[in-house]
Amino acid sequence: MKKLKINKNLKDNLITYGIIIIAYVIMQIMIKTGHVSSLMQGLLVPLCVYIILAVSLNLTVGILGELSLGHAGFMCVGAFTGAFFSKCMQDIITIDILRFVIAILIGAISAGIIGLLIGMPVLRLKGDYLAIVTLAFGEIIKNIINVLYIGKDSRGLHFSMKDSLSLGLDAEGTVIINGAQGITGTPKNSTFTIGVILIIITLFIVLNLIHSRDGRAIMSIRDNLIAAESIGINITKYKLMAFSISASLAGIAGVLYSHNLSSLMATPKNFGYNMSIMILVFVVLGGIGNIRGSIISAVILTLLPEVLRGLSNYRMLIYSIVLIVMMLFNWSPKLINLREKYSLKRLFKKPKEVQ
Amino acid sequence: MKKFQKIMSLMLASAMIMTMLAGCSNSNDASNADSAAAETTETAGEETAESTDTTAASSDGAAFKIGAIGPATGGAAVYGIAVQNGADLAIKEINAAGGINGYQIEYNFQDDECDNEKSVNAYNTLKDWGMQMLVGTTTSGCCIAVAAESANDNLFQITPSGSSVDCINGNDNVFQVCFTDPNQGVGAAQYIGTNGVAEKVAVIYDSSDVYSSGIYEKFAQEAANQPFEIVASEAFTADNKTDFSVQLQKAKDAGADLVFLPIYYTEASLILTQANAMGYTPKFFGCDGLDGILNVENFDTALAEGVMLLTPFAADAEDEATKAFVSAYVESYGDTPNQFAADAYDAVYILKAAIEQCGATPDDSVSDLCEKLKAVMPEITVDGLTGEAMSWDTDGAVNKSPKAMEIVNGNYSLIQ
Amino acid sequence: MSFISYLINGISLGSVYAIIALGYTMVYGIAKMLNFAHGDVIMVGGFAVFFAVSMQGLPTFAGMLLAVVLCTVLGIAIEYIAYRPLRQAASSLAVLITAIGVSYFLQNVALLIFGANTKAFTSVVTIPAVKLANEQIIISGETIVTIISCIIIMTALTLFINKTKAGQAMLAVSEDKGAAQLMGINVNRTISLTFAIGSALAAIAGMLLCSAYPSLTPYTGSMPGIKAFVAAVFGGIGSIPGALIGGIVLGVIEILSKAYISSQLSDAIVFLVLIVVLLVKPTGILGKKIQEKV
Amino acid sequence: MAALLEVKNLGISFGGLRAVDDFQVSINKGQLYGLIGPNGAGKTTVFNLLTGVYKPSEGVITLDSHNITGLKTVEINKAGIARTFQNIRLFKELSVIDNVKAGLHNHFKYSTLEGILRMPSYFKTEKAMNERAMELLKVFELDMEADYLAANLPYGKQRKLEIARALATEPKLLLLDEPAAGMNPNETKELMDTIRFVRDNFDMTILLIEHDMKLVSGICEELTVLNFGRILAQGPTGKVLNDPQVITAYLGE
Repeated sequence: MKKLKINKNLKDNLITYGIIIIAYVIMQIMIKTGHVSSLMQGLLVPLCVYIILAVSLNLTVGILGELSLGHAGFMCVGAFTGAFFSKCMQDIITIDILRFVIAILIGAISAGIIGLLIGMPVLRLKGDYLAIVTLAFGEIIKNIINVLYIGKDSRGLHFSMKDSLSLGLDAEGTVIINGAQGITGTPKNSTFTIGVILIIITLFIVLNLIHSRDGRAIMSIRDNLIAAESIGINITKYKLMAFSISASLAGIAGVLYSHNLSSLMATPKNFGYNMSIMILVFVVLGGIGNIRGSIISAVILTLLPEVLRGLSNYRMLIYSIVLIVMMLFNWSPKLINLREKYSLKRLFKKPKEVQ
Repeated sequence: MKKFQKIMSLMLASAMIMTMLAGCSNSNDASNADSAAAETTETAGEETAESTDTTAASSDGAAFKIGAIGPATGGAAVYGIAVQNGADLAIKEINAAGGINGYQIEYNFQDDECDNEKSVNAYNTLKDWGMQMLVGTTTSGCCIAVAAESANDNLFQITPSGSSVDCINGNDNVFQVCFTDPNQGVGAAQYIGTNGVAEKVAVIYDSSDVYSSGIYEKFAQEAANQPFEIVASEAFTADNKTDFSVQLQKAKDAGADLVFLPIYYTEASLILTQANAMGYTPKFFGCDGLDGILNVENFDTALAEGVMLLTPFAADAEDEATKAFVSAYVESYGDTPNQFAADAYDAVYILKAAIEQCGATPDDSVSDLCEKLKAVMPEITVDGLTGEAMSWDTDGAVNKSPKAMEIVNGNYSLIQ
Repeated sequence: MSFISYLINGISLGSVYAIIALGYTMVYGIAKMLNFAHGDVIMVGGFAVFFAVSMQGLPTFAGMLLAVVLCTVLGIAIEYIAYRPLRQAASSLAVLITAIGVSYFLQNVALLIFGANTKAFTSVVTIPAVKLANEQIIISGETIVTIISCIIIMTALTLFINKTKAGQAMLAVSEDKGAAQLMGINVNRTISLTFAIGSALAAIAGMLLCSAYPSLTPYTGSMPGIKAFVAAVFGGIGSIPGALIGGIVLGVIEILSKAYISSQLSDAIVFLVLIVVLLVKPTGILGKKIQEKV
Repeated sequence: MAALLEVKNLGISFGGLRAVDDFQVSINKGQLYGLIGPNGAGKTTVFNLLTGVYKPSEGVITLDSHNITGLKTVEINKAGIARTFQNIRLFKELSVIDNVKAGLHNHFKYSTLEGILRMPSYFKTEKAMNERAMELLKVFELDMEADYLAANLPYGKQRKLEIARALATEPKLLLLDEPAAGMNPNETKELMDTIRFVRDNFDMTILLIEHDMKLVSGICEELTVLNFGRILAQGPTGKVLNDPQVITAYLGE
């Protein structure tokens, strides 16, 4: 039987923050001393993006207990609104950090609003049906962004769903969102430091939410919806709360993503259901509802294909095999038993009890 | 459950630290030929880890290090693999013939899965390996993302097939082998107009693809100045590219006598099949993406009879250079090369010409090398597979004359 | 007139979705798992035929047989290795993720064996197209065969499940694995059989998909797989006639929205219709309503 | 004095099947009231109607002279009815104390932002919640297990925790659905004491469904007997249990 100590939550959270901060400090020292490869340096911001995505999806999947396959859609909303803002304001707000912070807020808010709008009708559905509807919304978002043209000239903003010609821009007007060609030339504001700060903010929001009155309400809905209703918990309100907070955090990740690459396009690869599933893989592999696990598995699964580059053509094959094996190892009841039997923990148990 | 999670997180954490260390253990030291990745895999005891695309360095000292990037997995793998092999072939030939200015070339290709972010990762991997020049990337979207990085590092980049203008715009270190998209769109419209190929034109394009929508846009713009009319412009998307019955039906209903296909050949082969099934026989006209359609394994080439395309390269061309290239390529890689392979092949020879012109050596720093190459690019003229007397502006765009081809009796034939 | 040909095109496309959805819904209905690798088993079926017929020159029938046998074995193997160990896992999401791993695995194996180049698939259908109304309306042979196959498969599956002992065992397993076990039903064997049948159907779907749309790459199966999944949900996942209806409806909506609204936004429209249907009828067109007992 | 709960002419059908028909009951404040009947008689359905899980086809439910007919479960709980479930429905992945604190949800409040930003009101309210929850747990002798996961409690304690959670919502009327199911005679006896204690100390009105006749006759003051969805007998416990009709319904013809 497992016992939770009162302060265990606090301790647990501190460990999570500690891991992030220590990793950050180590990384910074290694960068300063020139021990980090360009590949690793280039991966730092994407790692932050995926960690935020995994943590935020865990709020929906692990804490609220609903399966969402449209998380990349919210990321897409954040990425495009944030990049759009930065692109528009590049000449007006010249202080990079200020503009970036506003872009992050805009990305978070717009993704949150979309999350709220989508959540209102769909959160009535359950299980696989909710999954498919969120997948559908994710695809719709991507599809619409792909036919969206927005240009700016002296007369203001112009919109079109057809092509950039029909924007009717002035001679000196510029196309900002060019349909499938997306946004190019977004200022490269994302840095590892900002990424880590955003991770910590995300963790702060998610962990504090979980261990609060609202978090309890959300988890009670997950554990037993009917009982939660019977003790007067407003199901719709808390489902929407979790879902839209999760969406807006994904929006933050999107802004970070879009300000790390100079060309932003909504392809099936980066904002399609494949990405949503990838984020779900982080969450499930790391342990559903286990925030720290999400972080660790996001890091491992992002690094793995890069580490496997030496295998050239075999790398994605090896990656898939590793994924299957890790899943079996982590989740198969038989293997779990086997592991507990021979685990290091068991070997170390006795001395610990003496203490 | 809790205990299990704890153990798991412990294990995962240690695994994470290990992978991180593995990723970090490789310093920026350029003399370390193996990439960080190769190292890790070797320590993992993988005998097969020997990277197949890293040609051995000459043992006698310095060598030029050329990297290449493209999708080797995922839906666009066919283009990336073509670039990988095309460049590989050129480099093997050059090395066998004594290298550039007496220096051998080392070559390393990295997969980007046709994803902008992964492409930057691939670029960074190559930087760690010590890349001095980049042949890449293969696709436009990735190319824009990587060009921003290479411009920042001042690393010389020549893209075989990244055709978007954004690849070269504002990046003076990036040059193209292929035509830019606007160039192709305008060229196609002008060709159709001046040669009076058709009066009513329908366009079927991929609205979710940078290359396709880029060409379409310029084509439509230019069409206004030409004596033909666009009667239907129908799109499809990456998620919806198997059924073209509606697009074809609309073209047919609009009475189009020519269908312009600024798309890749995989979808084009389906369009031809479906048009045939519905008894619709307009003239089909495409751009360089259509090249390769005759090499689709098992494809009934009769369907492609009469298809016209503006492409710089045709594997069936009769000139000696192409013949030699095609036979060498088939022998080495088992496939008939497409235009991407030819572009990459040319890209390497263009690099060779530029290096010979400026007399650079492998000892130059990446940035010095880039400056030297940038300076000579507008001066050189290269005869390649994809164009005769190719020359470049300082902005990076190529000047060469497009070739119009028509498929006759299952072969490409040049239209004069 | 063009409306009728759009409608027919829609039914053609829909019938392909339907035949894939039948396999999907079968596996989902019994094993209660979303098998994301189903689309890739379809791709394997396509490649098996291609390998046998176009590369080795075997007769078409032999190729088809090979594909069915190969996919059946593959289905059983996947279930045994990747899914069975996770059947009792703490979360049903675990097996979903493993299915995604299997999907990547199959794609990359095919990529390594056959390369990335597109292969043109030779149709396994030899009957000619039906031309009506002065050749204005053409119904391809593939469409006819696909629809007939759908109906045969649907009827056969329904009969199998309702009339045979193995089918009844499947029903029992789908209702309650624990109770079925107590009744002396071998749950493992029943689920294996489900995957065997589901994968054999995938092989047939693969051949017909590639015959109707003759381009074959390692990624051929993934998008139709997702679409078929949508179709299965549309029709009420787990319901065999629902899969057929869902597939056809999806195909028709897709084609009509392409034709009359926007060819760029047709996916968005299809998904929007799906959302609306599910909001009105949360378990799909023919899905059973599940009431939790309080 | 008007009755706390007044139900008139309550009925519901499921697809033509008359599950509950013309049900009426009147329960006074502070009463311990029993609802009994053979399996499938519609007892739990009555609970579901009272708590808004099902919408009644007809009839009026009045709680403390407020009409609560057709309200949602959440609103009915806020109006003052809390319940337990026949098949225990705890928040299994939450700790025992958090189960009770979830019950306190509507009585101890701070905003989401205050919670996330850990404002003083968060600490103050959480502290008060902990104290109140521990008080409730003590009543059910669960205070030692406060930090266990609810799923890890033994069966009998899970039932008690459910009652504690229901009480946390500060109801006027407590509905207990077979609280003694699965308990041994000793545990049942203990439970009877607890129920009485709750009634006396919390000033509670309790309506319970039970099969255990010892418990019913031991603590219930009045009874309603349901059979096939209809009331078979109603009145003081002693009288009802001796009704020949009731005896036949239970023992068969």
